[in-house]
Amino acid sequence: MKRKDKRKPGDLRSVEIKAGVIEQADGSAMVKMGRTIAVAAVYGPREMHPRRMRKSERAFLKTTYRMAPFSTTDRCRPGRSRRSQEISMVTREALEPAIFLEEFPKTGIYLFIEIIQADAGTRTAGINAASVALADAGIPMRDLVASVAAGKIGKDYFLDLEYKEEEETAADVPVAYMPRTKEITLLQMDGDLSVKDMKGVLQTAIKGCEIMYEKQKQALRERWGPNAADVKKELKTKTAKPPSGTLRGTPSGAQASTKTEKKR
Amino acid sequence: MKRKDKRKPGDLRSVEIKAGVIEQADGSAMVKMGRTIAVAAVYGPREMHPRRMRKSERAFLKTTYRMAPFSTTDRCRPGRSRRSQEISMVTREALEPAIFLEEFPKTGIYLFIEIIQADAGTRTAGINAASVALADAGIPMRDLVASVAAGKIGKDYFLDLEYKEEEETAADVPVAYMPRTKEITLLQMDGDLSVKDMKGVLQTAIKGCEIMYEKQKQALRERWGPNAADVKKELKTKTAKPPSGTLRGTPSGAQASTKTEKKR
Amino acid sequence: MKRKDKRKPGDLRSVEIKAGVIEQADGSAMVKMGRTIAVAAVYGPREMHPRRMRKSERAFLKTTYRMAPFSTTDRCRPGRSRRSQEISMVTREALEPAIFLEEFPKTGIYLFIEIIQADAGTRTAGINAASVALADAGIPMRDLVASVAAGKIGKDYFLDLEYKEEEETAADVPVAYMPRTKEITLLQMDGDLSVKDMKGVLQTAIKGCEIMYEKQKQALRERWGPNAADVKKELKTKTAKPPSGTLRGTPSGAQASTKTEKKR
Amino acid sequence: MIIQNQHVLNMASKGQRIDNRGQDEYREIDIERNPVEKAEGSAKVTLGKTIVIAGIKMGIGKPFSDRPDEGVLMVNAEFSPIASPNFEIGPPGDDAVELARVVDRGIRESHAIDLRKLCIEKDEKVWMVNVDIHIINHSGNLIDASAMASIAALWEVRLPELKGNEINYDKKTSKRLPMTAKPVPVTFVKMEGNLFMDPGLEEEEVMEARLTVTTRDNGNIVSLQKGGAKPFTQDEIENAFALAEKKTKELRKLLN
Amino acid sequence: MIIQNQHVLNMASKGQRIDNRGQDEYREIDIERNPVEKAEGSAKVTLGKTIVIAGIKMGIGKPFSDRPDEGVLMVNAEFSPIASPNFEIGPPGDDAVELARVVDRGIRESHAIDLRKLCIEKDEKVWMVNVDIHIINHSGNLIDASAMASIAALWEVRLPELKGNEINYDKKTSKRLPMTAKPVPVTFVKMEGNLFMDPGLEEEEVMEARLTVTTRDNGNIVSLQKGGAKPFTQDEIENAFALAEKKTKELRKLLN
Amino acid sequence: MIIQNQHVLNMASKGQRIDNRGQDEYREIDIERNPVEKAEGSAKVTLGKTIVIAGIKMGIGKPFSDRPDEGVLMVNAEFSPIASPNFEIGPPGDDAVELARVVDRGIRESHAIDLRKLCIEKDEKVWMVNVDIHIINHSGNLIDASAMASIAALWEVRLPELKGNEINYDKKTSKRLPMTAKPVPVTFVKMEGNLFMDPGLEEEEVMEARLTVTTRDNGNIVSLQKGGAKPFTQDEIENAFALAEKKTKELRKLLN
Repeated sequence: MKRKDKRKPGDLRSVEIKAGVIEQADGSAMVKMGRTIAVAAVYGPREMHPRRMRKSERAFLKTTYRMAPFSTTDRCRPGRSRRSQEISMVTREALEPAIFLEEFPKTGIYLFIEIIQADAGTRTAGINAASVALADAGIPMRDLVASVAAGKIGKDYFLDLEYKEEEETAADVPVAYMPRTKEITLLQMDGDLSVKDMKGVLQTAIKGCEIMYEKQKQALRERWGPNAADVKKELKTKTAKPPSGTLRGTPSGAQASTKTEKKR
Repeated sequence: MKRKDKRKPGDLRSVEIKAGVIEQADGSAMVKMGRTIAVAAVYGPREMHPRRMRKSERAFLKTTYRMAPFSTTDRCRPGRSRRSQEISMVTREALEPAIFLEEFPKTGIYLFIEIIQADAGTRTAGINAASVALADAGIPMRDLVASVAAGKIGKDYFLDLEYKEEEETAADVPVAYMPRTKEITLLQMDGDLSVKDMKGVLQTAIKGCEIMYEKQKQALRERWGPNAADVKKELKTKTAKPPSGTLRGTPSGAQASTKTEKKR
Repeated sequence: MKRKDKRKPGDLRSVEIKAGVIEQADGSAMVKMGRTIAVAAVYGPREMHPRRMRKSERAFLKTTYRMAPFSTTDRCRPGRSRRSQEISMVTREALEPAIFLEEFPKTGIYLFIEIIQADAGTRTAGINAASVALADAGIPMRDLVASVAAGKIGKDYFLDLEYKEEEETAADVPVAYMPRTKEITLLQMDGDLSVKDMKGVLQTAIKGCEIMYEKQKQALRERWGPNAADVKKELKTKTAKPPSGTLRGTPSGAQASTKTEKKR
Repeated sequence: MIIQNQHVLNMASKGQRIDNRGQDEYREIDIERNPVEKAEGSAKVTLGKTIVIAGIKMGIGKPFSDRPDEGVLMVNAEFSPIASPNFEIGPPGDDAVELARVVDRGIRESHAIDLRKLCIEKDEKVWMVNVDIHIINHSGNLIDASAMASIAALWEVRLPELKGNEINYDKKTSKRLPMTAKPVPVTFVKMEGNLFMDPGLEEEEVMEARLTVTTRDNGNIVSLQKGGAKPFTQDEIENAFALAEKKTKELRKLLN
Repeated sequence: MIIQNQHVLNMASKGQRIDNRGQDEYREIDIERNPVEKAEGSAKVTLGKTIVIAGIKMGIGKPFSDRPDEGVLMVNAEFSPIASPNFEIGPPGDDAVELARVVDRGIRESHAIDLRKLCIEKDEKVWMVNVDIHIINHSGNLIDASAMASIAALWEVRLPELKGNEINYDKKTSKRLPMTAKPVPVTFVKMEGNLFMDPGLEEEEVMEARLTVTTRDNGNIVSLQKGGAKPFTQDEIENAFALAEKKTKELRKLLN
Repeated sequence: MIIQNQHVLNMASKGQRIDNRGQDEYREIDIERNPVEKAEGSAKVTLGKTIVIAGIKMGIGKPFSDRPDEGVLMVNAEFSPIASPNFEIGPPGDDAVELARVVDRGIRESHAIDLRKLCIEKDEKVWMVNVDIHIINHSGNLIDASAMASIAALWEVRLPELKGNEINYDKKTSKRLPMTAKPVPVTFVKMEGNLFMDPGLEEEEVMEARLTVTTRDNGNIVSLQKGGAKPFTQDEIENAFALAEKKTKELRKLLN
């Protein structure tokens, strides 16, 4: 079956990822998936407020997902909605497994995700941006978290649905995944699928996460790798953050696995 | 004059009281007065938040009265209304005189009252439930507080008005009363009564409180008395709370009067 | 050009100022400018809440401007509006330059302005009342702040616009001014003026402030001067506050200038 | 502070008050009519040092569905922070809500306004009467001062002109509200077992219990409200009824 | 507390539970129909010590502009502070919002209510179905208890009489909601790598991850929700699908 | 921090700036048109490191009763916490409210939009113009960046198709807003008695006073806003008028 934008069922929409887009933040990233645009910024680890949310044995990942009023077809009113409250929570839970939170007891890591344009898949775009922003901030991570949704239209499993496809699909299944440990950190589903199809869609989404993962790593290399043009420019104007933490997050980094073994 | 439900003017509606209905709470009770259903739970004494509400010389009885959205004819929106705010306050003031608050300086006793079904007399049902819940929690009390409303229809003083009677009565007079000390802790009135009638209605309400009082004591005996089936069952599964405080609240308890004398 | 109420272009509306109108406050004043009525009260310096707004090197002037619901043509709903929030801020900034805030580090000076009747010029009336209230509270000040708006109707620069004039003026320019140091502490403008006219209107407003200033000083003399009837009456019933701080604020006070030199 | 409180109580135990008033004596009361011209009606009550302004704004709205042919009365009280170091900015606290509701019930239960006459079009359009109570200085007994200011303001109302669905607030007509009664509150506090009318601020701080008795013109009681953390005996309450009946005649004269 | 937590985990690592249940065993479930007569439909679910009441109130309103011919379903959950020392007063917290949204999606995605039949007048007037979930005691697994209470309550609804734009709540008709399905949730937690159904409160406190699988009558999955700060493997999730498929048949019987 | 602040002030006292700009020199300005296709119009302004997006969403609504034949302009600014470690979640703070109101006044007072042409049906139906300002990175001078982004976005608007009372957002027409002017703000700060245009974040932290002068195409002033805790002299203000008049011509070119 053909898709309206001529993608194959297993294709992602066009993806663009850029790390380090917000000067004020400790780490940041912008992710475009088709027309959907998400920006994420990380501040911290720093003192956790309010005090009662402080965890004695680990950092708290304070996560806020929001949509710009002009990001949607109908203007969406600023302020917290029940939808954004839930997405903030599942986004936090999607990322926590990847972070060595125990290295920063009592602190808060503040993660803000803003949707600049919404065209399906905003929570997955937000998680992808957040994951890169956390790495960009030098927060030590077990792995990057990659996120893509999948669905079923007709008899095919379709990856990374766009807005018009969301209306036709038998189900919408956003998944977040850590490719190195092969673990699922986000799984939601709305729709109507047999168990067999459900497994097929899940398998499709996981494959999409693996593709996304490569693009996230590429963006971090462009920002912090030996040939990163930006870094050189940055170094002149401000004290560069050591990207050590980021390296731990990449699967090639031996440091990352050692860390993981030690901590687990 | 006959009442729609065939009660005599001085009759209460059918009353059902059950102590210890909420496992998580330190004390709890359910009260049905006709179709009106109130549930009360007590947590504490425990640390008082926010700090600025802490009283150096006594416990603070933080009282919250609320209605379930489905409790009323028209759905009532969750959240605080001016009515519920006022009832929370007068309920607190109706109960404070009965509690040895001075035994727990700086702490908070948290009292929550939920109206599950509203059919007139919700504040009196709430106070009755709260009083039993406080005793169930082992909070030391001078007496139980009993509460019933009265009114005047035609020439008669009617006790414990139901919803349809509330529309016909010349006045609605909710009263809370401590039978042992013969003191009035709640008195409100809306309507139009001569001073003579006002006295008659007040006298009627007080008699109603005395009847209610016996039913409250009965409920506590069923929960904590020597033959309480529930208690035995409870003892197996969790550490039973010593019901000593409760006993002080019953008029038969010598301990209660001693306490009162010492403290006053 | 004649004005509807027969004032000359450079005339203020009828002005009435009274200091010490609220017994509970540390300082207070009522100002009438035509039909506009503002009341201001000052509490403090006292402990600053919340703590995070405390300034280590000076007092914080917490300023709240509000309108009574019945003060306007259409009832204005109680609670903060964006307009009142902005006016609270510019009012604070209009007054801060006049106060020796550095004498009271870490404290809060609480200033409340209530508009009882709104008929144009409420922010200027509020600043005038606040300034007198601060002096009445004995807060040490470099100078009183006087405030008047000006505009342009036809070819004339008009002082202290009333409600109906506000609809005709080419611009509304509220100004606050410290006459002794000749400094401008508030300047806003809405309208459409050439630079030349803008200068003319500003000059007009400054002249108005100088007139207002004399009336403010007069009100303080009536309250605290040697012939103040009120003070004598006050002294009998409560411990009078030493009006020393106030004196510093008057241009005749040598103490004020010394202070200024030392502090700057 | 504590010494002051003890002093108030010591005097109270002998039936005396720190300002030498009798137990059933009010502080000086002054009622100024229409201090706020922009309101459809207003009144400023000065009760000793306590100052309260009540302002009435009329509006047009839909009736409540269970009273399709009646105007709507809304009473709102704000404890403005200008009036006391203890008042805070924010949504009305317990005391402000109680104050508004007690004033509201006095007006409503005495049928002081004939709300049926405020219906413009059944089910669709009725007058809304907004009573806003503004506390300027809090020196005790806000309930009595606010209730008197509100009823005085209501009697002063001149309705604005109505043009279709819009109110022309700039044109006041000579029409008044359909007023029928002047409910008057009398507030007592109990200190050391004695009852005192019109409590001052220092008395409210130490009072054991509070009772407001609101009566209408014929002496009937239309509203009661007990406050405070201690109880009353039945005798004390019946005694208050009798004392209120007398005092209310005196206070009602101020409203004429 | 920490010793208790460790104990739960030690048993879990051996596939055991502190109340001796099997990994796929629910606590005792009781469903009481219509405990609240004022609601159009209601149900009280007792799941072990957990107690939840769901009440349905019908209303009339405008349809959403993108669904002009469909009734409106709204699910709301409140974690009333009577139910747990950890619940606070205020707007719904993350857990309450997630609970409401998971219940909502189960009902919506299974098309349990045929919303098109709730249209009264296209673009203008449709029935609103308010599902309010009230937690009375929180002893674990609120999702399953709430979803079952909600669907049971919906099946009990008797529509009130409609008169023009007004609902006469005092007259219930014999008409029911156009119900078509009974979606049933099965919630698992993962502890020490093992899966357990129907977590108790002590288990929720130490669980690594949570998964709710909601199926409709034919066994199809209509909603999934993962929770918790740790991941699942693909195998674990597929295993959960299989276990849920079995258990759901048993639970669905309780709703008949 | 304090050393940094002192350094900024030391340079300012000599008329110098830490990034070597002249007193009347802006940082590099880039305006990207329509970065957000879902908005009816949008613009992203990069001013040095400061990044602001303004998006316009059109709606349909009732006019204000005192302007029955005019469309409605609403400007809203959010200091999103992504943009600065000092921004917090919650209702707009003082700075955000001031920002929105200053931008609003510039547009309104210059009559940049002919609101009368946005009336669809008098008294009943007009276009609503929602300007939402979103701060992406805060590196100083949000007012100028936001005002320029807003006016650029307004000039880009393509109205969506109107079908009765509903807007079909998926179909944009070729119709534009009735734009008439390009108001341009110039913001100064005073440090050590000298005036500097386009303050950076480090300069805003130590500035004594701030003045924004907004002019329309013919050079007339349409809006002024003073900020900051210190005063200006009359000379300083008149000097700012003259400097703004010059600079505004340069800035206006960027909007063409």
